[in-house]
Amino acid sequence: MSYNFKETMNKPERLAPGHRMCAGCGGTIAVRNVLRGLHEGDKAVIGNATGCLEVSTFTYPYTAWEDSYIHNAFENAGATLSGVEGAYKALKKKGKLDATYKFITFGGDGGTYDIGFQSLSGAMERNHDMVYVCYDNGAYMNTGIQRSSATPMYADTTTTPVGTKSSGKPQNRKDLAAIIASHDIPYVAQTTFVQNFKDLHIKSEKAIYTPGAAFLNIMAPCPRGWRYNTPDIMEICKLGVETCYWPLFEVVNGRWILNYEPKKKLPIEDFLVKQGRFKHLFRKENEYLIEEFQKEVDRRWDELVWKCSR
Amino acid sequence: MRNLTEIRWHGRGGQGAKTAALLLADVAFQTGKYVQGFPEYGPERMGAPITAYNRISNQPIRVHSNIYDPQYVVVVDESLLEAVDVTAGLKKDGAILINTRRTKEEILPHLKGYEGEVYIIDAHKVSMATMGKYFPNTPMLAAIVKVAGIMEEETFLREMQASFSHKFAGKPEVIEGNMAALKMALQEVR
Amino acid sequence: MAKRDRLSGNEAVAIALRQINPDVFPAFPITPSTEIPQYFAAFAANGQVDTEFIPVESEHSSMSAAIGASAAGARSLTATSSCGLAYMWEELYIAASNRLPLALALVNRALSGPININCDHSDSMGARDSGWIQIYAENNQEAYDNMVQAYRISEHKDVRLPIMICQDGFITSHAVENMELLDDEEVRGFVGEYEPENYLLNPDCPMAVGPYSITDYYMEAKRNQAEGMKHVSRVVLEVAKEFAALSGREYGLFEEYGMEDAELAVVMIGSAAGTTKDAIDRLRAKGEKVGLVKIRMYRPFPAEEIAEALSGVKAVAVMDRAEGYTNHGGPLGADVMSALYRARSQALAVNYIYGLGGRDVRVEDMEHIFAALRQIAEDGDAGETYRYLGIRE
Amino acid sequence: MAADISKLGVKAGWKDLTEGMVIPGAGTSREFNTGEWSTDKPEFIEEKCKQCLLCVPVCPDSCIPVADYKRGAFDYEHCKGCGICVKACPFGAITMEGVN
Repeated sequence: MSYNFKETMNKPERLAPGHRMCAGCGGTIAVRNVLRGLHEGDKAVIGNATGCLEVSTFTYPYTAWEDSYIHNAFENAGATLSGVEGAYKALKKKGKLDATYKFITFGGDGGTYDIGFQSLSGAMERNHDMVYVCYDNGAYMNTGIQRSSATPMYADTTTTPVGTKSSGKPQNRKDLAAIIASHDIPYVAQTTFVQNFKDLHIKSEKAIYTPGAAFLNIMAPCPRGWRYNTPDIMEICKLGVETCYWPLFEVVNGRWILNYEPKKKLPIEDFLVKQGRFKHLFRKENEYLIEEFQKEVDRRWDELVWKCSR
Repeated sequence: MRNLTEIRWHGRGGQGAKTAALLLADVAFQTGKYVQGFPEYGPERMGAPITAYNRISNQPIRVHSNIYDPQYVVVVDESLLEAVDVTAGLKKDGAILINTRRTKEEILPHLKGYEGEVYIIDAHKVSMATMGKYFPNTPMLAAIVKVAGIMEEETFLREMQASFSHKFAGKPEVIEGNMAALKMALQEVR
Repeated sequence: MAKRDRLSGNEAVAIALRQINPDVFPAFPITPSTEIPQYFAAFAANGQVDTEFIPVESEHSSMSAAIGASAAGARSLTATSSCGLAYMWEELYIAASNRLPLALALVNRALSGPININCDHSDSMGARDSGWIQIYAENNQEAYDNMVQAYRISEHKDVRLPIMICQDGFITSHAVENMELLDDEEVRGFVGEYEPENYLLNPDCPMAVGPYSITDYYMEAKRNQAEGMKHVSRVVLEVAKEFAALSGREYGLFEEYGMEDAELAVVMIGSAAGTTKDAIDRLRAKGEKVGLVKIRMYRPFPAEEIAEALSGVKAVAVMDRAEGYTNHGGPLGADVMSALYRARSQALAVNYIYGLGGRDVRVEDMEHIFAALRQIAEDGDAGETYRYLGIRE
Repeated sequence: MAADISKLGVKAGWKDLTEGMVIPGAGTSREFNTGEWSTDKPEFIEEKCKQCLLCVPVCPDSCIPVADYKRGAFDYEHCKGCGICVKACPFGAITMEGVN
């Protein structure tokens, strides 16, 4: 698969304007660019877990989707698309359908890491020919910035508020991409908005066109929940990658591949300082928390490098 | 034969009492009867006492309750005589059939004064002699067919041959053993 | 040509499904419905159907996948019992509000807790207001026949609503009984091809399903959904008529037994109705004017027709195989009594809770109910209207 | 076959709603104007544009149309004025008040 940025940009738009996501939303940036992975002429059915994306892109009677779209509930996007893909196989088998369809489902981290985890795990284990895309903004943004198991340590959320006895979320975030990779499915990748989207575009196309189950974990910043200056989204994503907080990697048929290694790994402060949800870490008395955060980033990065070097 | 025959089976999970009840329903169905065969379900596993039922009639059967006043009781495992009130509700003009190595005289004191007819069969002996393994349900099925006069022996054997041939199509030795067990059981029950 | 057979209720439903050859069947095991997907998986494994059988990881997912498949344009279904139905609760509402034709083979079992695997109707009764059509069976024959008729009702263009085909756990699901099967070709001809109007996999027109609805639309959306329910009775009867022509077996919204001149009647659902018929025969032999209304279609509820059927009775006992915790009875009791009230009935009505968690119902129990009704009619007073059958005090 | 959503305004009666609230068709959100959500809008300075298209993928609102490998004018009917594109342009061809 040769990659050409301008060709990718010249493809027809598959997410129409007029949806009601926030100005500067990272979620729809993720969606638009994942859908660029579809080949022209191929049809798709898009699934979607309940969340910001769903309530904003299909507010009756306005759908922003140019493809067939199904929202079912919060916790079952994996199972719902399993059924749609099953229907495709059945109709093909019975000679009732000629067209080629691809199956892509989107969920936020709430619908993916947490309440939809079982449904996702089941769909992946059954190896349905579909891509599950998590646009990970690290909290339940739709309901007002509550913590999820994707929320990074020490983040200030409405259910892990910073207080006199609390420094934000006490726990680490779940490493979902690794968990899904442990399902031994054909393709797992993690990416975000860097390198002019080359990494994301290539991984999306691979995920969509790899037969069997595929999972994409995309860091998609939320200006409201992360409390940063909206136009800075690309810079934040870059810092996520350059600090090794959000590494770019793939797991292809069980083989771990590191896609990018910063020439000079930046300190985690550079990523945290841009975001209001970590503001409390920059008080003098909380410096040790940043050290803790850095230790965890380092530990995970080392483990990833080790996995990818095998 | 009376219009409605009601049979209650007592066995232990894993001995095939439920299967025997379903087989009895099956074979009676083949002779044009209306049948019911159903187990009483619980969470029990291997070894626990279980109950199964049969209704066999010339008329359609509509009742969906368990059987409380059976005409016949089949006890697939004699150790149940102590554990379960096997003669509960059993009609005086009915009969109880027990799988035992003991004699009728030895068994009678364990039947709580039951006044009806008592039949015994050593299903262990029959099973080991014919199949080389202990499957009490096959001999017990033949025995109850005879005791309750469900059908002619010939018809019964013919139907069972057909049923086994269908069920164990690729295993002629299994069919042979089972058929031998049925035939021997018809002789052995007393 | 009809074929005589003897099958368990689960086997009968599985055979109906094999004959229908649906497109997608996601399933998760739960006692006592487990055998249905088991039998079906064997049919799929042996190429007797070309269904996509999807063994999912939970009931929530089985219903979710069935919804996805139905929206995609496939004929789909699942099977479950008890807690499995409870686990798919949210999805029941979604299937109905999306107006998706879809079948659920429900084998009724008590809901936890305490955990219990035996029959009562607490599972489906709880789902009675979810927007599903509910059809119940007395015996294996009816479970089979109802399954064969299910898609014709569910997919009808005036209906397009999911349908629950219910039978009593263990009592019919695991009991072998005589019945008649239709030929495979007859069933396929009767059920016909599924031709949805809008569906996800329509290459000519994409579709979006499952919107967010702002308040401005929500109430109208619900009214629009209710419209589908209004056509169900007519369609059920039309389909039953065609089915009778094929099978010789007649079905209505409910069955009346001994109701022509009945003064005392029982209204009930499910397998205990057969037991009640035996009790009625015994009492009629003694000259008592007793009868039964056995409800086949519980949702939508044929209120006017039932009130009409009960118009001549002096006393009626409505039998609920589920608690309602209303302090005044169960769901069927509430429905029947409200139907009687609307019809300005003078009948004295009582509501019994019975048969919970597999508690057996004997012919004698039903004779006891009629005896109680006789007393009520003589006294001209219903007395306590919220009663339990055979409860130990 | 596609739904005529012009008939599905908030005053529509229940009989007029689509069955099951499905929308046959696609992209009907174009009829919904999100451009009024903000007053600040990015300005496209065509002379400075090198048609690198780097602004295109960063738009959360699909408001930078591309045809024949060239970007066109902003879709102000839907642009919410987030300003991400301003920072994505390496050539200063997009400006917006308050965004550098």
